[in-house]
Amino acid sequence: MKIQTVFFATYRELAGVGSLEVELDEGATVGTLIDRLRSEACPSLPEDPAVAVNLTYALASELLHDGDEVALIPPVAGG
Amino acid sequence: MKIQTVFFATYRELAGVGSLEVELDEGATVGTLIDRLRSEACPSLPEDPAVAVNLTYALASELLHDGDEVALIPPVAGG
Amino acid sequence: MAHSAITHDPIEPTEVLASLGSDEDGAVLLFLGTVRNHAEGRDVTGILYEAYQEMAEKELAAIAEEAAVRAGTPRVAVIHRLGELAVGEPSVAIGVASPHRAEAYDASRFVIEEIKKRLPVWKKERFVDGSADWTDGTRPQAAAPPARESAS
Amino acid sequence: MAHSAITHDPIEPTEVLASLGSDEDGAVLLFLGTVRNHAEGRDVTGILYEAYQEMAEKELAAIAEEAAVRAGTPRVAVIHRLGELAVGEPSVAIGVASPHRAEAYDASRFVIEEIKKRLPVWKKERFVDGSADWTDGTRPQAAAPPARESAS
Repeated sequence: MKIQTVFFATYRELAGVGSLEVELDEGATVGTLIDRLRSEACPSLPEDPAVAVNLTYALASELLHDGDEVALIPPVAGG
Repeated sequence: MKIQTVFFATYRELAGVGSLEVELDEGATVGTLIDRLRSEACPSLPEDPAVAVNLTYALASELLHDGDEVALIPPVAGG
Repeated sequence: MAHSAITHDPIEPTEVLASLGSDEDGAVLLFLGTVRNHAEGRDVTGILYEAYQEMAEKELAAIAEEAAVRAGTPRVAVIHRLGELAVGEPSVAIGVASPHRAEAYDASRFVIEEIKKRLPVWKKERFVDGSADWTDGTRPQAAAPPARESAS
Repeated sequence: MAHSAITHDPIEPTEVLASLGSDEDGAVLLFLGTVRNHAEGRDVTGILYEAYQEMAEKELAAIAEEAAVRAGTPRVAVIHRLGELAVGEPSVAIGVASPHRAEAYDASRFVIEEIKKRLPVWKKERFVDGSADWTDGTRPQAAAPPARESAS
């Protein structure tokens, strides 16, 4: 299945791209995706970054589905 | 000595006047003045109203001096 | 120095905000106390505010200075209005600017609570049926020991 | 219903205030977060605000609705600005109106604290020496249990 991954702020600078399409097997979770990113496209991504799946914060254990948009969310600093 | 007494809001309505000059003996305190007002000009004044002497809140024990301005301060409701 | 005023003129919130501006501040807080259209279940058409003006000016200045210490900046502005106010009009405006938000909230809240405890101001609510009543208030407390000598 | 927006346009505090007005309210509170000229001892000339805009709009709307429950009124308006801001400009405006001041202060403070905990917004401070740095932030927490099924 295809997962659209998007990066912001410091994570975008670490990844060197704003978004990346990642192909994962069925049953993959947010954690699977992060492991894949750390082993390939973005080795300096932290082990347990905050993540949103389809605009909602998600745990590493959350199952992914084909077409999901997963955002890697650096520590936030709004206000 | 002469004490200028001023009344506000409900106390002005109780006293029927906005101000009153009261003649007191030397050594008189805020408490002396209140007793005098309750026995003569303003019987329905409470026993222990808040009072300011020369624009500063004062206790009933405070000594008065000739020319002092004493304000009888009903419960406040600003804001 | 903190700014404070007791006035019969309408309060302009924008002017209060504009008076605070400093490039050092990350937080600006404006509180407006406004005349509500109801009080304890009764319909209110307006409020008459009365003050012991000379003393109110002195107390409000003291409150503003105490708030400035809490805010950690002199950028505190407090205005209390007197006279006949219609529903919706601000009776009090409190502006505080501070480098940090916690201090701004603390100082702002301090000002309104102190006003309610000790500013010699009274209000008479005017009701839709034509009647009017002085609002119940809070008995201010004299600081002890008093500034002058005592007979006790 | 509470109002919220993520915008690149300058924030107009007066418009935020004007949007709240109701005759039922006795307390109106406006908080502005503004760009400071210093951060951790360094001179700042401006801040670039970046967001995950689609998600920030959703989160800010949720925060505003939660604040409206606290305020006891729907009269909550929250605006967060994005893009390049100069020193002194507001990056966030939070307006709350409520019959009572305690609820207004509580709801206002809630909004700014929640923004700092969970709004997907980042800022890059620009320093007087020409350098720029992303500001340290707070790791947002996913609500548990998640809305969708989990593999664990």
